[in-house]
Amino acid sequence: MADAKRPNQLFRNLNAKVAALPMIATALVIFVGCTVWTVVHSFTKSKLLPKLDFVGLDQYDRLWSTNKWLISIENLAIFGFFSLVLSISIGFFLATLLDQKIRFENTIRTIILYPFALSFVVTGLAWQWILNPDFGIQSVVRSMGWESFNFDPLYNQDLVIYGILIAAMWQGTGLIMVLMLAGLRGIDQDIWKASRVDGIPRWKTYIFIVIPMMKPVFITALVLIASGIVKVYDLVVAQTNGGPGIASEVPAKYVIESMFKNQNLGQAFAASTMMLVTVLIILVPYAYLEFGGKRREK
Amino acid sequence: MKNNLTGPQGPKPKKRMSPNNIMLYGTLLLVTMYYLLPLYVMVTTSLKGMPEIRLGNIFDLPVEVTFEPWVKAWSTACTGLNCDGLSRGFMNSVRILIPSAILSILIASVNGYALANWKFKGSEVFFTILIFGAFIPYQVMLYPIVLILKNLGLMGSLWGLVLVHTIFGMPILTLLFRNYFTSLPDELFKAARVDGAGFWGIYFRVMLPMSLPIFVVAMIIQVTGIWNDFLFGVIYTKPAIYPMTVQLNNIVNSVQGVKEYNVNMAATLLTGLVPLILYFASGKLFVRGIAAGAVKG
Amino acid sequence: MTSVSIKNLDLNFGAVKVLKDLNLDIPEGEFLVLLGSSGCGKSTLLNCIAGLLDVSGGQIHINGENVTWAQPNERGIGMVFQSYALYPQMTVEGNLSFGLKNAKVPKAEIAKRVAHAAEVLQIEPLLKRKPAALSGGQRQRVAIGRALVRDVDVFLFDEPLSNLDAQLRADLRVEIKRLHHQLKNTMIYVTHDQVEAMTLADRIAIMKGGLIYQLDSPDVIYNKPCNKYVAEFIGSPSMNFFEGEITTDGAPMFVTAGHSIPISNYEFISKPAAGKGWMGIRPEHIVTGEAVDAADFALDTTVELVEPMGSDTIVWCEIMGVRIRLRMDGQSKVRDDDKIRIGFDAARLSLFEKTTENRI
Amino acid sequence: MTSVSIKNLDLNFGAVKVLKDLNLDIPEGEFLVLLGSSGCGKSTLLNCIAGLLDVSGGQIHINGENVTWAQPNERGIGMVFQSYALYPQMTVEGNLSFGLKNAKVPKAEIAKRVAHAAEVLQIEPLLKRKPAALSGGQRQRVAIGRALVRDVDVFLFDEPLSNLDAQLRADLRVEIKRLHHQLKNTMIYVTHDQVEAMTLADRIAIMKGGLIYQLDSPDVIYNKPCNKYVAEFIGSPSMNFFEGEITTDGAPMFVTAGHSIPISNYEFISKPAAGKGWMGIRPEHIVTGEAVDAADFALDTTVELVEPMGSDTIVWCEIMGVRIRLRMDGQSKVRDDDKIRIGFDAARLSLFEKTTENRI
Amino acid sequence: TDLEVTHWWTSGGEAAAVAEFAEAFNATEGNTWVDGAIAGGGGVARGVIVSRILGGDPMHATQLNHGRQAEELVEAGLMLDLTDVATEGGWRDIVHPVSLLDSCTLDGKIYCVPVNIHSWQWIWLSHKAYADAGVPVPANWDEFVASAPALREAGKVPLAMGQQSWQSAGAFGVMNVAIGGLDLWTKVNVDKDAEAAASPEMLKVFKAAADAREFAVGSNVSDWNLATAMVINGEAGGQIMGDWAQGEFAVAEQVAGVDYTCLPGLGVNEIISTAGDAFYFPKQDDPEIEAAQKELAKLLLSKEVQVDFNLKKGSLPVRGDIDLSAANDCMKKGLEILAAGNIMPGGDQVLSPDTSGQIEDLMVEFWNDTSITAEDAQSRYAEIIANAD
Ligand SMILES: Nc1ncnc2c1ncn2[C@@H]1O[C@H](COP(=O)(O)OP(=O)(O)OP(=O)(O)O)[C@@H](O)[C@H]1O
Ligand SMILES: Nc1ncnc2c1ncn2[C@@H]1O[C@H](COP(=O)(O)OP(=O)(O)OP(=O)(O)O)[C@@H](O)[C@H]1O
Ligand SMILES: [Mg+2]
Ligand SMILES: [Mg+2]
Repeated sequence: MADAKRPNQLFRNLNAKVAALPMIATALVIFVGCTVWTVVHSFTKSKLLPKLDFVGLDQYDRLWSTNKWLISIENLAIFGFFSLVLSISIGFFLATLLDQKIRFENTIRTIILYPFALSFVVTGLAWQWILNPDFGIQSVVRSMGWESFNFDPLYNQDLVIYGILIAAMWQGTGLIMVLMLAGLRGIDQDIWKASRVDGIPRWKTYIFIVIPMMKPVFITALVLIASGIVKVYDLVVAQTNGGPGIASEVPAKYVIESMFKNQNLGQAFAASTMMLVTVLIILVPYAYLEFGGKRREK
Repeated sequence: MKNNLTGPQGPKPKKRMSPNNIMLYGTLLLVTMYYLLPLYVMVTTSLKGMPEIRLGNIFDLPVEVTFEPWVKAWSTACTGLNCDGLSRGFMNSVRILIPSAILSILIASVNGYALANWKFKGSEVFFTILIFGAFIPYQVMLYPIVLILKNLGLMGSLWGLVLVHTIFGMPILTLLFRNYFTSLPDELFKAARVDGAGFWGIYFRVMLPMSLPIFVVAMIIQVTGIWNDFLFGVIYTKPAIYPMTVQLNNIVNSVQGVKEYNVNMAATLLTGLVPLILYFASGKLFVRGIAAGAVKG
Repeated sequence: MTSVSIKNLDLNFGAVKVLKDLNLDIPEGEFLVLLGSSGCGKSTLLNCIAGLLDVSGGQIHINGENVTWAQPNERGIGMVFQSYALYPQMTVEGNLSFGLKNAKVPKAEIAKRVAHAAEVLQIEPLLKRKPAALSGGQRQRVAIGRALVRDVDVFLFDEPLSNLDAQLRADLRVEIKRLHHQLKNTMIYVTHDQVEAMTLADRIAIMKGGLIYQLDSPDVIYNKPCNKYVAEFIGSPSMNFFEGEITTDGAPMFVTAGHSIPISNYEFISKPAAGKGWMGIRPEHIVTGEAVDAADFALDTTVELVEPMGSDTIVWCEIMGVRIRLRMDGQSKVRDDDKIRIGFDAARLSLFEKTTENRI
Repeated sequence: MTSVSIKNLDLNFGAVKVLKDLNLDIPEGEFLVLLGSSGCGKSTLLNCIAGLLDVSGGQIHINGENVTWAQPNERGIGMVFQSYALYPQMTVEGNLSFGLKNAKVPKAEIAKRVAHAAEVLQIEPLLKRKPAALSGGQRQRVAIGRALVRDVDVFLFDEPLSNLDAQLRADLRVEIKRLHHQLKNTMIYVTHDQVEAMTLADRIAIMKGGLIYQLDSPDVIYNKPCNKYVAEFIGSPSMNFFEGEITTDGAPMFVTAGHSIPISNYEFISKPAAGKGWMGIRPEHIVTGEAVDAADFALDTTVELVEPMGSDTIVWCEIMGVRIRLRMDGQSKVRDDDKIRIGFDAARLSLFEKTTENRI
Repeated sequence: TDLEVTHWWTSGGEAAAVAEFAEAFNATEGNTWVDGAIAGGGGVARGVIVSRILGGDPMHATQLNHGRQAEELVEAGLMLDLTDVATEGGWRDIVHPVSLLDSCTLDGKIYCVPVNIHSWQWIWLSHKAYADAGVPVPANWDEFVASAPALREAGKVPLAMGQQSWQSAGAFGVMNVAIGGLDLWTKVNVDKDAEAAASPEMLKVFKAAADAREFAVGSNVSDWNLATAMVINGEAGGQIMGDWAQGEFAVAEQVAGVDYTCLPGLGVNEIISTAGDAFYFPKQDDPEIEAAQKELAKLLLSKEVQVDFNLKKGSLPVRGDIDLSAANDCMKKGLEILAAGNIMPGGDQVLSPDTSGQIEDLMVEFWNDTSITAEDAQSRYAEIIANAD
């Protein structure tokens, strides 16, 4: 049996450490290792194959003077802003609708959630089809007699990113709605009663009392959406393939094309690194909120 | 006694058609229409013949229902020289899905369990890195992973893809499981330790049987994610094991003369069928699991 | 004048009837406690009064007005919840004034009322804090303040103390009582803690299964429970019961397990009748030592278990085939297996009819 | 022989020192209760004994063996938790046998032990049920059974009753006490309910801030608290305190607010010394009515508030500048604003030094 | 032996052509062609091909545009050296123009098999469209420009254009040669002369492209063959597209000269580029597979296979010594030009993928965004040329 000596700390709960090995390996090798590898290679002039010919910041110079990249970034900003705002507000709004003790709640919830089961490729194709001016909504409305009706977001340089947004919302709001609904259901019923006794209208209760109480849910939702935004690729490829022109290019597509089509790995890695930086810009405030906040509580 | 009551009594009469209700159900109707529209269009289109598609409008019901497009999408649509539609991809997808889903969920659940109940020095650090990993765009890791798989000798094999899915599923799933296991009463874990159960004993005999909701969520997330994946499927495998989505891409993008929208839609629906069925079948559990694992923490 | 009057109230959740034809009149300024075990419908009744639940039948009058269909905020009631339900993201001041702002009360008036409530409740220094930064007791005061500022006639409390620890509970109990003395509002207070009920109430309504079993002052409820359920429910440790028979040939007697207990000193509600019945005696009404000599009935027994509780001691022993508890002074030095003599007075007994279980 | 012995135990959570150089010896067969307010480190200490927390310093011996670094199951302890922590997916039988199966005990032996435990705890008919289908009391018995089957030397309880309602709590308390009589194992029991502590314990350890303030029998703790914290913590309603000065010119006196209370009958620990101090008297040690005449000290006062509690009544009044509580019989008919005369004996007082707050 | 062959030939005509290879290879003793088609064009497919080769699990043979795309893979020693097969088959003598083989050569060793010649310099005109509009089918670019308004009036799109970036860049390249002349083209694309790219002559090309941009308004299709379909159906007047468009006409059973007209060099400057597809054979460990690879390489250049393949594909054979009597009108025109030596190198042979990619991006932007003037586009173009490697 154990004696007074303290056993080696490394071997205490060895099983737990062994079980965590896949996670440790993934964290270190994939997430740290690959990132470092990519960042390092972004300073080289690798073409088809990774090589360590360092060229300083050349790739970044070129990146930031390339119109396609600038448009990509602009699109990402617009897309990101609107998908955050819309997903959260639509998701919350739908959740409040479903929270009104309505009939058919399960059915409606399922209907709103099902697009989440479909891939971005499918989503993109379906909406490309619906938004096609020659036989989609536009032509249907026109054939009903409203000849001047114009609705062709996917063929309009200025609107195309919103066309993509429509599809993205269709696919993604369901999950946010479910999250919000779970959050709403988790709110103490007494709060509702208190606000009724105080004579506060329902909508005010939602805005001034319930939303502030759901901060953790909103953060979770924010993180979920944000992590998807940077990665957006399939949807664009399936829906517009960056067109018309390069009006709906996005950074992830820029990376993939630099990597495989243009065979300029250095450029691709520089672009990926910039994406990584974007992610960090999003994550650091979150980490601060999450971990900084906890420290304060103590 | 009851008779001498005057004035309002009993339940307040409710108007069925109050403006509020009309607004509420009206909005819900519009919302459901928006969400159902694409599915409706896909289904009707896939049941029409090409002439009807060219002439009619996409919102019309098919005049003449034909299952031809489904048959074609499933078994005869061509990509290059292969004219067996999605059928081949389906089996591949299943072969990829099962080990990937099982492995990734198992590993993530064990990780989450270790993180929740057996914290050790540094475990939080690794976990934080892992969560950061969820945000890293795939593109950043696409290339280095090719090299890693090459060194492991797994490039192009089913197991390489399984590994990739396991890796990329890990952050979100681990978070999910960690939150869930943290929300289980600590005392249960302590009781099991006093009873002499070890790391695995507690995991299998105590924790697992209590984790159905979160496993359902994890399963749904993984099944959809893996089933719908295209990028990894095309880059890390080879034609012999291409998943259904690659096949779908091939069918949709192999334009032969005219775009056969009906076949494309049928193929699209066929590809989405597995996750869709899963959703319709387990929506309730999913919502419950989300509430159990994702909202907290 | 009755402040709250409930007439033939029914409430169903779907097929489940929770409240059944309930009648209750509460005079102005009364502190009424609704007491009952979990699930008996206390909160449901309170919610009906507050207008948070739609009644299925009957009427509710507050201050003479029929408010059966009125909105909660129109009823002149304020409510304090078990979890306090403070709005967590607002300061104490925000919590107090939110309802008023909403009712479009002028700013100056709001400030005045908040200041007054804060003074009454002594929470002035806390006005700028958020609920998370308050202790349990302070939260409770804020919750009361929320009702106070609205200048309501009736305060409703739903187990406001049950989340607190014993010490704080005892302190706040007294504070609520003081507040009632000061404000003189009608208060309806739900609890399942009998100590709270006994100490706070002007009258207690004992509820079970959606019915009010007894509605009386604490003293009457404690000493003259109207049926066996109430007798058993009130008092801790609870009353000891003996099953037996009442005989009226000669002086009335209660016969159980071969013992005959004289009950001529018992205050019967009506003329005593022979028949099966229950006899109940509270642990603290069983006497020991010298006092036994003066008791109506006495016998010897052996101590089985002693539970010292500081201020007093609970002693378990068996008499007449029943394991009973009796309460002794905290200083008494009885031990397990001691032989003791115990006794009790008929005047302190409660007798119940066998089938109806009603007091006789 | 000591059953559990804790030597210089330290425990830190990061920078927070929760237990500080704690020493405790528990003889075999003792029922020790750890009592203290929330957050004082009771559960932490219990978890250290159980091996569920790694100690930061010091040693733990159980049955003479140093088990400081042993796994929980190797220590010969069984533990019962507040929520019982029954494995929800296993039947009662599964719950009972889980530990034995882990220890690779032969099947026949397991069956025997489960049967025995079920008999002791009278849960035979429940063996095939799952925990969800059990009542609170039954669950608790199963939880105890889980320790019982493992045939351990030491039972650890972490607030096993605090989730239950008052009635059940009182019943199960007695059951635990009976079980201890029957099994005679060493038991360590954590609670913050003083009634539980007083009724169950052979000895009580009063904890605060990770330190043991007093370790003594309930009787001593109640009547001779070793410092003001313990005095105040134990007893409900709690002790009344007066600040004042002890004078020893002549007969020793306690002087407060102009009154001199003779304390020559007080049992001083050492020779009485003059100096500032606290005087404490429990509400139930203040007498009224005829008994006042025999008291060491008496004065007149006015009743401020009466809290009838059925079996007894708490009366609030002010004497010597302090608002005090006194406990009277449940039958006494005092009313608010009555004039009463009260008194107490010096032998029933507790005196504490002003700065150290230790008993003198 | 099973040989897995990847390619991105998935449209109707292309698939039919590649089937000829497969059939021929399957006919040889014990060999099977395992088709690894990847749809979506070279952009998608090349990623897959390169990562698989790099990842150590290469396919056994793959289509790539010869030229600079595979340079680095060859340099890294990942490709099979075919010199022995080439010497044995006397490829230097049979491949015409021999520059095609040069593109496969590195340090004197041959690493790929050219299989066809594809020329970009064609405009395809729909007889039906012009008949509907009541104007004659134009014979050159200027006439085409002149007739455009008439087509518009008839509700037709004068010039069909897909949305893919390579189409935009390709069409521009065609106009570059046709309108600016071969010298200018060579200076810009081969010598990477930025001054020439910024010259007034070049501006003319951009202006013409800007005009063409107007003609293309209204063709809401993305894939090139859908644009071709517009020409076939008479919805569009014409399409600037490489000779592979012929495959689509063939599938639609249209006859050159009757249903449609093809004008090499836009009818202005009759010249064709000699780019084309080639097959590479990634190195394998297994000698058996290597043998099969070499067998396939030999087969790809054999006379019969060349004929069958190119007839289906609509491209020109890489052998000068075969008789293509079965060829249609347009193909014959091409063969004549080829025989006359009016040839130029293909874009992929002179520009790195990186540079072509940048030009494609510029062009697709230019073609779709009318707010970009010819001058703007030209200056950005000149900059890309200046930085080209
Ligand atoms: N929304 C509801 N739907 C159906 N039944 C309900 C609902 N709310 C309460 N009940 C039922 O009504 C009965 C009374 O509930 P109520 O909350 O009034 O009990 P309570 O006396 O307040 O108990 P507690 O002391 O536990 O708060 C219970 O049996 C409960 O199950
Ligand atoms: N895992 C932990 N990390 C940091 N601090 C902790 C942890 N667990 C407990 N503490 C702190 O240690 C102190 C003692 O906690 P412990 O749980 O032992 O209290 P307790 O006496 O059992 O209280 P209760 O009666 O509420 O159960 C508390 O101040 C608590 O905040
Ligand atoms: Mg309640
Ligand atoms: Mg504790």
